[in-house]
Amino acid sequence: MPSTLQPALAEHPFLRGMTPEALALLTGCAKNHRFAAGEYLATHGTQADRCFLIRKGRVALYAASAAKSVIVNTAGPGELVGWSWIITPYRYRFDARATEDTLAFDLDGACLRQKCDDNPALGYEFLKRVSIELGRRLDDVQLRLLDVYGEPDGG
Amino acid sequence: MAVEGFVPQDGSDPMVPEPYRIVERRRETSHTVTLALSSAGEVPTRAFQPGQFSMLYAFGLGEVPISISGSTARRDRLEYTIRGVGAVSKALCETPVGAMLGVRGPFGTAWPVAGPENRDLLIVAGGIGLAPLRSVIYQVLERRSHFGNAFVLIGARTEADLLFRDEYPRWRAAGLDTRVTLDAASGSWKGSVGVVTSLFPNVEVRPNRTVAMLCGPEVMMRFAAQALRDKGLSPHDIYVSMERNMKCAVGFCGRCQYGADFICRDGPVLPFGRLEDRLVLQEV
Amino acid sequence: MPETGHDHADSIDTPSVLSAAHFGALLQAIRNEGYTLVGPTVRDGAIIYDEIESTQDLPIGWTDEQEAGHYRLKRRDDFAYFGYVVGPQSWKKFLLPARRRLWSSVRREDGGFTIEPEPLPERRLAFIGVRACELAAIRTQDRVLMEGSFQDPYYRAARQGAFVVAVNCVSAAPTCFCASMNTGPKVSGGDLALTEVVSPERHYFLVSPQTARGQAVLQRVEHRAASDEEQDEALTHEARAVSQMRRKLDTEGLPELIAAAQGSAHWQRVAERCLACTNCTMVCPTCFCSTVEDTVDLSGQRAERHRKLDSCFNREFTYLHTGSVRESGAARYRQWLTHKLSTWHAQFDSSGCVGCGRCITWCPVGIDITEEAAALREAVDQS
Amino acid sequence: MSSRTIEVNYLARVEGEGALHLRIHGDQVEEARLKIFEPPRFFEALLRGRDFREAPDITQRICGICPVAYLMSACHALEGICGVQVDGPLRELRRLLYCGEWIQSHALHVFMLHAPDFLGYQDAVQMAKDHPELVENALRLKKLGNAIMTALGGREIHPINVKVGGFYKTPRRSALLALLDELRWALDAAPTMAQQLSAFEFPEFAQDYEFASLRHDDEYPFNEGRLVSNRGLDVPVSEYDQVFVQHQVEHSTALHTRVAGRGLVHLGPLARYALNYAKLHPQARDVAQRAGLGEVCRNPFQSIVVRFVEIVYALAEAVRVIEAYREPDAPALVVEPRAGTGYGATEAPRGICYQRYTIDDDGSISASKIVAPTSVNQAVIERDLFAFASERTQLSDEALQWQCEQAIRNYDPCISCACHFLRLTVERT
Amino acid sequence: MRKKTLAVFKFASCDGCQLSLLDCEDELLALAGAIEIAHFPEASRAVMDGPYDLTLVEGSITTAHDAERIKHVRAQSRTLVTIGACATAGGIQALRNFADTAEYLSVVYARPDYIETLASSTSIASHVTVDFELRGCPIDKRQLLEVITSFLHGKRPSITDESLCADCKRADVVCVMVSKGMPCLGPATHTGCGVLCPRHDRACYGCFGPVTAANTGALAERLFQLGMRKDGVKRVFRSFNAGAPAFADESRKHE
Repeated sequence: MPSTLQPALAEHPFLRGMTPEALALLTGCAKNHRFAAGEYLATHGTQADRCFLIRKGRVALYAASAAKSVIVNTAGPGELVGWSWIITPYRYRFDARATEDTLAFDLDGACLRQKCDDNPALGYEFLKRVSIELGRRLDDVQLRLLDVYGEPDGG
Repeated sequence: MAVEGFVPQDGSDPMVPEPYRIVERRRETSHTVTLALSSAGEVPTRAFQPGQFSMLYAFGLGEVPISISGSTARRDRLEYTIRGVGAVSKALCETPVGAMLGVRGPFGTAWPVAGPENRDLLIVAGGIGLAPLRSVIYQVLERRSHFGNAFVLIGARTEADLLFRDEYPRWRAAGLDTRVTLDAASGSWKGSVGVVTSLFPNVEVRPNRTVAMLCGPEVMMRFAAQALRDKGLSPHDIYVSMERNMKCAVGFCGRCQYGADFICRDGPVLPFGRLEDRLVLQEV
Repeated sequence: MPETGHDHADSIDTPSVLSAAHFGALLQAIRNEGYTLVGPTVRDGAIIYDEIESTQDLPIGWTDEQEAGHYRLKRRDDFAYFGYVVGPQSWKKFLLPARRRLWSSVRREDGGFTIEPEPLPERRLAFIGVRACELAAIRTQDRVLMEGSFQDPYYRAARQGAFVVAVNCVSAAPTCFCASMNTGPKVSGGDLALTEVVSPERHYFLVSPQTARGQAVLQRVEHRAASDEEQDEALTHEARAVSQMRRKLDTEGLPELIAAAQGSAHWQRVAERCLACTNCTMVCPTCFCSTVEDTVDLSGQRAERHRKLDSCFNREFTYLHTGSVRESGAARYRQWLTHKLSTWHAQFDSSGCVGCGRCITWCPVGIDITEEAAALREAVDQS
Repeated sequence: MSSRTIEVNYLARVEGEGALHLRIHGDQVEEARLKIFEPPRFFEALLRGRDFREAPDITQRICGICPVAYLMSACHALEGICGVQVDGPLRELRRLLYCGEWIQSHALHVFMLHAPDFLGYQDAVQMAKDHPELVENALRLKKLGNAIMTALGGREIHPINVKVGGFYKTPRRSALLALLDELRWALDAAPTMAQQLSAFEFPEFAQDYEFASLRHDDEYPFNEGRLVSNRGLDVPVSEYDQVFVQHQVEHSTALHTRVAGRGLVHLGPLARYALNYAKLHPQARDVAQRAGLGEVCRNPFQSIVVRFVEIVYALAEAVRVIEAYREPDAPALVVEPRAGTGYGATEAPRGICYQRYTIDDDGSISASKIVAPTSVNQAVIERDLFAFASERTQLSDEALQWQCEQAIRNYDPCISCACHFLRLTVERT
Repeated sequence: MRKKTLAVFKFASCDGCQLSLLDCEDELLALAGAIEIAHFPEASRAVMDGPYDLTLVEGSITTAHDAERIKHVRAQSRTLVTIGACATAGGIQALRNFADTAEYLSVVYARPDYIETLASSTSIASHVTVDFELRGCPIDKRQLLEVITSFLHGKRPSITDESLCADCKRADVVCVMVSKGMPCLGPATHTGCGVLCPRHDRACYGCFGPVTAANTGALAERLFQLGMRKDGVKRVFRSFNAGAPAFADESRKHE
């Protein structure tokens, strides 16, 4: 089955431009996954053994406490959900949950790590792409830290 | 692009407000109100262009610059969406229908709505910044076929802070791709969370035919403009609406100076390309 | 730049000589035209501009000793009428008053209110003793307040009503640098241009009418054509001002240079000395920044709006609801100097500085715009 | 035996805060105390090490109502040390400044603080509803006093224009002449106002006081004179410390004063009036006579009238000074410091304000003593209260309380000066 | 509409600032018409219980009792405005903050044990939240009226945070520092007094306290150049607003 996924993987914005060789390696770790609205993709604190490339739908990342859960970020088509698999101690930092019916590539983290370890060129390329995503998220968090829209009573 | 706002032709003092009456008052959010004003004096209600602002005077309390948020088609009224942050704006928010306010203006430059046919529009609004862009949206709705793709990207602090929310379906129905993202959302929110730039990845921008109009907090506009440049937009096709302390609105008081521009007179709408050098400096 | 509303004299003939003894008659002739005289007079240890009645009110025999952060009134050893350079005040005192009511408003019974604009000045003023740098400053403010899309009606009325007696500087203070700004010391403009010649032997004014109305006023006073010798002597006096001028501001490429220096560490070095006290802006003859104050009475029935001169050195000047844009002293000094020497050009096609040196003299800690501009030049050159 | 407790936490319409404690057993008053809890501000301590030129600015901060008294006493004490005598127009201007203070302070007390007691109002604002003209005239008079203060001192509270040796800048003659119209109005209005005041109902309460004040050969006392009393005291100001002995009592942050070897001493308008009647301007004497005052008044409740007589004096004196005023050549004499001790006493509206300074050669203050008139009067007030309440124990708590307050207000106590915080407790057992 | 209520409370002070209210001779009756004077012992026996809409607080905190009392006052006040240098900066009595208070007591009182006092004199804002601080020793009565009027109408008071110099220039007062060499605190001092001292040929002594972000260091340097000695510079920053941090810090540099 994996070989049928490769063309679709190649189209995903996160992987766009990767060499066929690299894609072939990744394809071995990938499968299609449908999540119904409300279904969890990942749970805070558990072993981060997967990551997802969203194709359709939307996924929200939650920071949850007993009293309430707050959405800290969302990811839509073309975006990556999950990088904890590449960073020790390989545990999810948030809850990830589909807010609508979502279609994603489901990549096996352990498999990816192995491929990246075996093939540093692939590993570097993959890490660069994850880093862009990380940088974007950091910008986002920084901007929101500024609370730029301001407290209405702040004046 | 530079348009003249109201200029008294009789040489009278531009610092003297004209009397306007509140004809409609609508609460938008807990801290935001839209007032519709009509002239109560001898001069008919003044015309404006999207992006311009007026100085609104609450009797005895003072004056604040407020962007016009209504439709240019309504010649009988000027609409202002006001967020109550200071003494004057809070008082304005609480002024009832029928009461009188002093109005000076409209002043300042306008959004470049007029221009070549079939241009793509990218309207990016953060918080209260949607107010002056609504006038643009209304013009686009009237002449939708004159434009190519049209996106309205809206960032807000929370769901409760979304402005003009009941209008979005109408905008969408008329072919404006209207998207929303929040800074903070509860678990029940189904939409996007993140700053307004987080909506960009899924927006197809065609560099040579797109004009972008940005209004929101300065830091948001700076990030958004930068992200649009990364998407290939020329800094001269990105317009921002700047905010500075204003007292006179006519270039006399010097308070709103930003580099070589007085925001009241040379702005508030300015091409990003003109400001790029300054935006990277602190405390200009 | 034409003088507002009045043609130049048909021909500028040979200058005339007005003896010092007849200067009072000239003042009287101007008064007879319906002008109120304002000019230099001694008060509180300085030469200031105020209403004057006659020659007796002039600072006869006084001069000013100036250095950075230092001003002293000194006795001269003669009886010159205009034997000083410039004092703390400029003519903007009359054209752009420090505080002025713009309008007043009264609530009506129906909840509305009426707004009554403040009447325009009725007095026409004659400015006696305007220096070249000050003429340049007035023209600079004209462009801001009178020649844009909007006009300040008060300024316009006061300006157009004013009769200007310009006086050439025959000496320069150590703080002067008008020559390098191309604004002086020789006057061009006004209605009458005078050069005062004082020597142990004689005391006279060389008078050149600059406008028809200047000519007309001169005609009413006893005067005669100047001899070559008298003209030469006046020229010698004028040349003295140039040769005395010690300070210089290198304007070569200055707007671009200041623009390039925006990120310089030098601003912080100035800020360590700068008191942000606003004095430089308040004494500057071109600074025009202002604020608006709205007031209301106890009953809430009467309201007023006032305009008062303000300064970019005040923190509140750039206050937005999130705080002041220019919070640091360095940013505020940078704004002031940058506007004066750089962005003013883009806005109004001239420098915002006329080289009068007031900001140097009246800075309590003696910060010197010419030194700071030079330091910035050096900083940029080295980077 | 019946026992009652009345408590008033703050005595109103006095400057500063204090309390009255009254213990009544049956129909016997056992204890009457004027408590002064005003937090101490340590002026004598904080003056040490300051330059002598700073003293007038600092000491006037003791009191916002009578700053002139403090800065004047300081100036005189320090000029004494440095061997400087301020004379001529500068001395006259100082008198004028004092006129301003007396007019504003007395007008404040007579009409705003004291008169409501006689007419049965809580305050002057309420009184204004029924007696608008009285209050409007009072405010006009007070404003006039403040205008004089402002013309000379720059502002009405804590004037900035006075220094050791004179003034920083003397006023233009024209600026003072501008005050004359209003002064003349006040003098014209005075007889009517005096009539209103003398028509008040005064409790019979004449007491046998030792009155003390300054006395000057030629003038009703402001800045200078000898310390005199109706019991034979007659000494120079420098002997103040020998004749007036201060001691501290537990219930007060203000120090009490007695005449050495004798009893209590009463300072203020009644004392000045009794000891200097002959020096009053005819207009003031005329007002006094019309108001039915003799040459001595021993009923402190009538101090309101005496105070008004002093207002009239100050008005007439101000007219005299202004009409004669010629701008002096220099605003102040040159004062060079030299080591020594100096004494200053001037007549604050409430009585003698005494100060003593010791300075070093370089002008640094090494020691000082400041005695506010209210602290001297404090014991007299307590004795008055004891006597006054003893005759009125039959009154209801409320009536007794108000009358006792009124008895205190007879002294226009400036507790801010004396120290402050007035709370009235009546304990009946 | 119910009239808003006004209360005046006093802590350690000279009474001058609250007297400013009574010194508004022209406006006093109109003021009493516009606002209910609910608690003002200096002027009235009638005392209404709180809460009060507008409370003016004069004086500084110098005793443990007052440190408690101010909390109660705050709790009773919807808007609390401090008036004067004592309330905003501790007043002249804050000089004790730089000295030994026990020793101070012994200078003035023979029996210091009768007196209860704190070792410091502090501003009201260092104890409770303050809504607005009106500066001055004493305050300027026009500014006080502006504060009360603004409060009544929901306006921001037109009281600018700028140096005395700005108003000196607007008033055409010649700079005494530059033209006479007087060591003047004006450049670092909050305006509001009406430029009284320079008008009277006198250098500003800072009775309105420091302007925000005052560059006291550079000013002190200049005072030295004008001939002031170290002790003088210390004392000039250590007077009626000695407790204001900007002045306190600068004065400590010259100990």
